[in-house]
Amino acid sequence: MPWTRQEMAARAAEELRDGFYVNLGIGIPTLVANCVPPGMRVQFQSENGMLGMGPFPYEGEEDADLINAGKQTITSLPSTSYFDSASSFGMIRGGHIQLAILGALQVSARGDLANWSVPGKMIKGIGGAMDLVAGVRRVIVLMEHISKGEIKIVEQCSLPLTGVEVVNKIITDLCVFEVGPGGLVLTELAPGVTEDEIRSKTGTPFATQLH
Amino acid sequence: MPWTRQEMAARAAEELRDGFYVNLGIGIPTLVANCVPPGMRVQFQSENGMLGMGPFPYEGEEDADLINAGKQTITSLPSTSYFDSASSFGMIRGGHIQLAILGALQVSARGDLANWSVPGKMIKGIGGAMDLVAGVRRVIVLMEHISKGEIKIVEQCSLPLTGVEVVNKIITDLCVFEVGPGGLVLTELAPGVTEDEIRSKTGTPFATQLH
Amino acid sequence: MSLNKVHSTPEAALAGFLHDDMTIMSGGFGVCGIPAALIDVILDSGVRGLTLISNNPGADGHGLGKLFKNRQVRKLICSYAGDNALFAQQFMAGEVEVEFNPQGTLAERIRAGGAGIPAFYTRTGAGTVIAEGKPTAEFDGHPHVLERGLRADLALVHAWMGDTEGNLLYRMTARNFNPPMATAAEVTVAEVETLVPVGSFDPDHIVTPGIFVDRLVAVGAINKHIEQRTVRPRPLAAEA
Amino acid sequence: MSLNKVHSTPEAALAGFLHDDMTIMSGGFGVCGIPAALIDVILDSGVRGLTLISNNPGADGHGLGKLFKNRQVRKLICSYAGDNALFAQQFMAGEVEVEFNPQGTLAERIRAGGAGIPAFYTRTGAGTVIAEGKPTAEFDGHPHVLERGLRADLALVHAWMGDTEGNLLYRMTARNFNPPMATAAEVTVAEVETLVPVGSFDPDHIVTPGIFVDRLVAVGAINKHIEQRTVRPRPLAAEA
Repeated sequence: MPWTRQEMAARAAEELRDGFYVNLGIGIPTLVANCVPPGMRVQFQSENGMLGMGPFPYEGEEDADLINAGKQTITSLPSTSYFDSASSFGMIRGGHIQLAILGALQVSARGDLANWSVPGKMIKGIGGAMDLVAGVRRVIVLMEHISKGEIKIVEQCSLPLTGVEVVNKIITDLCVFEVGPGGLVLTELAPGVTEDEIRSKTGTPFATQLH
Repeated sequence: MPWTRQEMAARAAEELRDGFYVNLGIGIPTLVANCVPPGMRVQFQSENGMLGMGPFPYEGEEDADLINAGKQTITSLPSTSYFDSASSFGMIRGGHIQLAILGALQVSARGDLANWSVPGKMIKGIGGAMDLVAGVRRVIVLMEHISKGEIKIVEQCSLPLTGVEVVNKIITDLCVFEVGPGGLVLTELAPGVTEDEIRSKTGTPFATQLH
Repeated sequence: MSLNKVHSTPEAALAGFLHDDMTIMSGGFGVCGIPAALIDVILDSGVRGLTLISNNPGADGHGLGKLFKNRQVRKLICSYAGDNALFAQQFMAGEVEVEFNPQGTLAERIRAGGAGIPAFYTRTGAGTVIAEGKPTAEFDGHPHVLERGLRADLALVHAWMGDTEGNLLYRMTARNFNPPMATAAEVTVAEVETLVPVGSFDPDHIVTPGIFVDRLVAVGAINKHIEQRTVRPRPLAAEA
Repeated sequence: MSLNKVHSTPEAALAGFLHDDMTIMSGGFGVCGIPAALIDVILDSGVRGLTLISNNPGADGHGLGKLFKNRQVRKLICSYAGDNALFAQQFMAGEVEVEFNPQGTLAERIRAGGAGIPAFYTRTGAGTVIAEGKPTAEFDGHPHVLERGLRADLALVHAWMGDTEGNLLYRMTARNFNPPMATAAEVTVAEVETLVPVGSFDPDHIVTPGIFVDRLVAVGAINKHIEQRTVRPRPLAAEA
């Protein structure tokens, strides 16, 4: 049985460590914020210029001046600081953020990531993804294993790249892959999911070291 | 009769314009701050991280946290802002300061400036001078015409350069030179000083357009 | 450069600065912290052939979106354009040229433009379409791309408070691209929600020193648009 | 990375971080805003062969000057060294290696090191001895020099106030090199005059966000040295 989106987020949250500064992409990664283990102190960065992102506001308390990188209304925390976009990406590019958890369109066996454009479709833009994968020390992709029948974990990305050899781990609804120097290593399976099923839904060979 | 240091500063102050942001070097240039015409609004930048530099404090009111680039105790003004050194030199290098008035060891006919080191003597360092001449829109040298008998306005600087073709005007105790595309142009003489005296104390030919 | 930087209307604050085919930087992220009143003056002025530098093209009917609707824009330099349907239509039809930048590269290019740095190397975009046609070099074992500083004829910024010297404070995430843009244009005009006398601010708190601001105008607490209104249920126990 | 960044003494704040031949950045301009208490820990530790990155070598008997006196320094990367006689003596005797940078280039190299920019072009120093041995390129009709980002093993900063999250505020011109240095080292340790609980600061006023600070220690309002005590006469009328 595949992991639900909540279970995927919970699995990704196991990668958090006490004191980490973390950037979460839009989509499933946003759910990770709700899965921080009690007692662990993690600060979320929003690349539009905020460190210490709080939860959504109570209805009626939305503030147009306080949004996250997905343009959603949010709140501050006692630890919050604000800064400009150049400083924010200095923080990202300079390696000060320990972990980024991002969505993907395609990931390759060597950790190449494609998550910003599909030829023939309207290009929405790049946003902060290229900077995040270039600068953040550890990048985890959190996504559905396949999308509308199409294989997303591939030998070589066919879509325009966001970054080359940047992904350290892939967490899907079916399994977890480490991206090692020799390619992908399957380390976990969702309950009831078989290695054969992963093989049939993955476009590149992989090693297996389940634990 | 040569201009006094005060008169030199007053002559340099004629280069100020309403609304200017100005950086003054150490030595005679510092005196220009006391010569701002009444009603004119000029803000002085101190490259250690301050815009809107005030006068020296009253005795007993010195604050170790408030110094200028010459490490002298100073005061703030209602318009003052503080910023870090990288921002301060971004301001300088980015062309946001209209005028710098600096001292010099040598100035050449094409506006090369040498003001930081003398071979054989202890090198004190560069400080902010190279950044100022590279970034500030207009650079005026304010100095004694000769120093201990040695000629300072020369055909080619023999001392290590601070910047190449950066000086726009030279004000000394004897005269004023514009630095034009064809070399120096003598535009003013101190009272009783002759063109011949300037010629004898200047190491490069110059044109004359007194006004 | 004028002694009195304060103007009484957005029109007066921009008087003499607008012309066809100019390059304009505009602060804001989405429609958060955008100079809405100043953008309206550009709309009314009718200047055309504009090159806009902004993280986003605004929203349909909001901010820069109005200038696209009015066909005043020739080119957009941005990082993300996805949420504006009208802009998307003009882009796909080839009516507007678009240059996409990684968001951090865009911010750094603007910061560099304002700080006298004509070019810098960044790892962002190395090995991607972003690097095509640009010089590359290896540093610390990784390929890097040479990116150019970015400047404009005019920068429009929105600040929370300003004093009569042009010192500016921003509010929360409405800060975003405004401070770097304030440094990177021949002329910078700021709209502020509240104008105060010089000396009102703690000088340690000032984000944009007045040296970067040529003119400013007070526009009040204008009606701000929210693109994604996300809320959570108020816990019953909290209802006192 | 530890949950509790606050340490009770300067020694504890630096415990485990000091070793021979390391590179240390130290904030301050002259002796204004220097991390004096942390420098004393380095003195007492006796580590040697240090490369120091600082605008100045401190003064005789003050700040980094103590480390030169104790012969702990192999190399100084600075912009100006003129006012320290003991340092001058060691420099002229070839006992200490010195790399002079234009002050703005030094500040920008540190800012770049912290912001993931490995190299940038600047007009500063073009055509001078500073450009020797460095790549140059022409931009906008002027020659520019390629300068490298600068990082250290350890950055020491002095701040006016800090909260338990490591957010820092600075006071007046004691800010100087401290904020960029806080971003540019593997480990950053801050001494603050006053430590306050997290949430005490207006988040719009924070200059150094806590992400850049690994450890901090409160050192009180230490006795600060003034290098040039310049004053003006108090007008008689002002004596109430």
